[in-house]
Amino acid sequence: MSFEEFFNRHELNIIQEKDASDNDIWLVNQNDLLKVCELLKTDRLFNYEMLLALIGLDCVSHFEVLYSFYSVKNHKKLFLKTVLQKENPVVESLCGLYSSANWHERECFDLLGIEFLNHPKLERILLPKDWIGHPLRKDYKEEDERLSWNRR
Amino acid sequence: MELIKKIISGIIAIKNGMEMIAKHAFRPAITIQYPEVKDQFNARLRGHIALTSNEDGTSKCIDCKSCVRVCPCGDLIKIESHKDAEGNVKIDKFSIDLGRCIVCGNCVDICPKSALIMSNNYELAKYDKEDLVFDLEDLKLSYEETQHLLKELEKDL
Amino acid sequence: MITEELKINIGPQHPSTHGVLRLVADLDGEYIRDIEAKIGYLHRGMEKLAESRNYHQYLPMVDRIDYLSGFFNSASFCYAVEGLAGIKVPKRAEYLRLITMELNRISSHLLWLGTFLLDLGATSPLFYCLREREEIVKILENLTGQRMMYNYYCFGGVRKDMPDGWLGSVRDFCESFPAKIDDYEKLITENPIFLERTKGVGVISQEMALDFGITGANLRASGVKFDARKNMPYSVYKDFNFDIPIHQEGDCYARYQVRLLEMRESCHLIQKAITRIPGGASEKLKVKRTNCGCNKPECAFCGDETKVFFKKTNPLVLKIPTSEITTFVESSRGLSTCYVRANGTNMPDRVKWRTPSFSATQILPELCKGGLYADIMAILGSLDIVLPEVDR
Amino acid sequence: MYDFYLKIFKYLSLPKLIGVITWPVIPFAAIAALMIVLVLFLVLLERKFLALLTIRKGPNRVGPNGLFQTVADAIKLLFKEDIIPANANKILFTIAPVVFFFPAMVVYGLIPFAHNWVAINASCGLLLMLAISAISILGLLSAGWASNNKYSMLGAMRAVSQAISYELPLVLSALSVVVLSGTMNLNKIAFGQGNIFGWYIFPSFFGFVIFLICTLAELNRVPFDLPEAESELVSGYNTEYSGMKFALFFLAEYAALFVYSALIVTLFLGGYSSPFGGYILGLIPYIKKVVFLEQAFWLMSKTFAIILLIMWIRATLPRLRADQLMSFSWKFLLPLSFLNLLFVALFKYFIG
Repeated sequence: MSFEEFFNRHELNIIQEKDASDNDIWLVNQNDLLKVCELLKTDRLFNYEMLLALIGLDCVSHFEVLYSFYSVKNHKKLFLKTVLQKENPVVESLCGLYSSANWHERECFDLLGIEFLNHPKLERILLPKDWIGHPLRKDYKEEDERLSWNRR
Repeated sequence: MELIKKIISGIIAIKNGMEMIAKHAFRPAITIQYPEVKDQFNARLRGHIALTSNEDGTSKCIDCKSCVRVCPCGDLIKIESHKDAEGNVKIDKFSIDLGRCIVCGNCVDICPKSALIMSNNYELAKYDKEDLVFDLEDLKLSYEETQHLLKELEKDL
Repeated sequence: MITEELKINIGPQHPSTHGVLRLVADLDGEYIRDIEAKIGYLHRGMEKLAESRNYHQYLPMVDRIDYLSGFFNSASFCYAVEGLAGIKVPKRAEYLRLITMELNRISSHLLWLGTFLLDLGATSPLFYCLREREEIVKILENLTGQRMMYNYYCFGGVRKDMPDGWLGSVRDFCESFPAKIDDYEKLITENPIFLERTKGVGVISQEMALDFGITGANLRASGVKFDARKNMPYSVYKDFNFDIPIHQEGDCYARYQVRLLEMRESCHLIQKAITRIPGGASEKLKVKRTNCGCNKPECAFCGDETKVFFKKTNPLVLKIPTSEITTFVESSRGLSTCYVRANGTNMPDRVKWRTPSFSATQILPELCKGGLYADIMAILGSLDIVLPEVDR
Repeated sequence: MYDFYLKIFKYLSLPKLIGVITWPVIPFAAIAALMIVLVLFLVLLERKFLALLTIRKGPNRVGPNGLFQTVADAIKLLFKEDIIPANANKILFTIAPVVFFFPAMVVYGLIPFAHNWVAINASCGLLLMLAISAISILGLLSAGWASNNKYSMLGAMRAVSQAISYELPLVLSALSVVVLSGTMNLNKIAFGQGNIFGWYIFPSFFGFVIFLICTLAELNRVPFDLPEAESELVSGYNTEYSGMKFALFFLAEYAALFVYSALIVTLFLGGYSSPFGGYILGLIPYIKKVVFLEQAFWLMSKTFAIILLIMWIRATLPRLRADQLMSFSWKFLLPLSFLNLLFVALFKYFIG
């Protein structure tokens, strides 16, 4: 069963993209994300039981989150992407499905300010707790007075 | 019975380990007494950046600023130059802040005239941060040194 | 009896946290009730740095993400840029990459072995391991010019061909190295105290490992046969037939055994690669090249396959059209992923590193809970975490 | 000798009382001097020997081949600032190193260096020795507690539990020697063993092994160095100590190393007596009196053999875990030492 059939069967609206090394990237609606992941993880054919990485992207007009999964059973990898709006980037957390999502999502929140719903502990992880702003956003400016020593 | 077997195998393992340690007592020490004895390096060793020179002692640099553009540390290479009457580029000022240099060798690779080279001098400890800003005189190698280094490098290209 | 819990701060400065990891532990006597890992003390903003640098400027920094195995991250980034820009890498350069990466894997595992045993309290293996590591470092230094921050790979190949006699020194090392591993095994593997300290300690079950995204030797010690070298082939690993050692137990002892087997396997792999490298040793190749001189691309001695990529890609010209790529490289600690998104300029739009140590640190509190205080060091040591890689 | 000493006072027209009072002090002064030199040498020996085993060179900068390295270290420690943490219990913090140091010093007086060359010839010397050396654990406890540091506290707790649980097998295996020799006087124990065939290691081999293991535990050395496990507890009970106080801890540890090794030799390996029965110096008529020199040589060489063995073990083994340490002592060593005692008693009854 191919991905198209699989997604059609579950009546999911999914767009296919390609990256430079010819891997498929499946564009998922952010409301469907949790459902898709759950299906992909529990389905016996696909069984994507490993969340390798969670990559937050700032595309100026919108945010994107790229998930990469891996199935140890089939030795196949899978990329899912979801688009979030600029003003209020909120996406469902995958912590319930994958424990590894916990820190990856915290990192994404820390550096890009993307919020994850139902995350057990959404705090800054790499930067100090009192850091102002989210550094990997394209419109980020270092305005913290305390960092003045940093500018030479 | 299990316990006795475990004890015996443990004793044998400890004996083996102690034997192996004792064997090392008769191997020569690998310590290099650094300031007196120095390790041997080949010419590829990336020491600090140096400027090569022509036979007349001038620099080969043509102030193209390629090295500035590939430097990962930003603005640590500073070059100033003027053109003389014949249109040749004369370098007035060339300084590298070696305190911030990460010795990656990017500038040497990109240099179109091989004006830059990695010297084999890695002993750069100074008492003052300011002393690490090397200017033209500190960086420039003599013609003989340049030729020697280039010859060594060419040997294994 | 309920007693007051002792809250203890392990790190960020502590002899055995392998850098600047901070663990906040609640102790009940010697037993750990709760533990929390806090990271970020070594955050250098590697991903932010990429935004203001072009591809060439960023390349030397990549080595510093994991300073013990710099080649892997470097390779990961190089494959990403090569994939984006469509640069083909000559065979000989790929073989050189493979040999250097495997050497680096051995050196990284050696340092791990030494420090792991130091964490357990045995001092002398550290010196023996560092002696062997010094040999590798010397070999790599002769090739690249530096001991740790190699900056040897460039887009489209490697920077320089090997010097004369280099292949011979690698061969000598590979011949003498298995005997050295036997020595370590004699000292450690059967040692009753070592067995007591590691067997059944910090068990990662198969489900747990997959759930937490553990990769590399830690995953293979839990019985999952997953290795990016086999399953997502890159470089010339496809040409080689090598074993992936696995163990089923998933405890510290299994991780130790898997790493030792991996070192042996890497050693074999290097020996095979040496015999198969296109063009052979540089001293012979030079002679053949001068004798041949045909400069045809299909020639065995001076063609594309054996010519190391010398052409300099100009950093100002290397502009990559808008596209994205993810590369997977099996580093010495696990699956190292590099995501690069180009935007048409000479600078990357976004670079994201997925590092194996990040996931391994995440699982640490789960493993330590309920154990003894001394187990923290055994587990932390066996997971092979390198903190700059966690914080990036 | 005593009369000669008093004559000096008479000659100098000093009151005789001073002589009477100072006479017993002389052996202690001699032993104190011996101990300081020994400890400095032991530290150097350990560093050099470990360097030899781990293919390094060890200290080789101060003096010929690094001979004065420890002297330089000691001088450095003397001149260092003496830091007392702000929230520490100052009195206990200051007393602790002294409490740790003095038992190690006192027990030197109980070691018979040659026949009848012992500062305190107590009739129950063995008991006294074990009792006094057990005091030093109080120093560790107060050091760990007074430092107001959690690592120190944990280290001290480990040290106390370890010392208590290893004291029992230690005493029981020492008891086997008492059974064999029928006396607690260390001088008589050493004298009673005679040549190599009379050594108590043979009837009481397990006693020897248990005693050695317990000694390692009492000395906090690898594989039982949990109280100061540097990869776990930074430096354990002496984390907060600096300067001379740290030096006292350090010196006392090495002093104890020598004393315990000498005790092992005295109990199991014939003490000062020659393994061949006779003495070379004893054969020559005129210098018969200096036979004690040869006896001291035998004691020293055997003691250093034991010390080197302990250092060798240090280079080989990793560290045990706290619970394994406890179970090893209570579940394995203690029953074994009882069995050993029983065996030795039977041996004595039927054969000896």
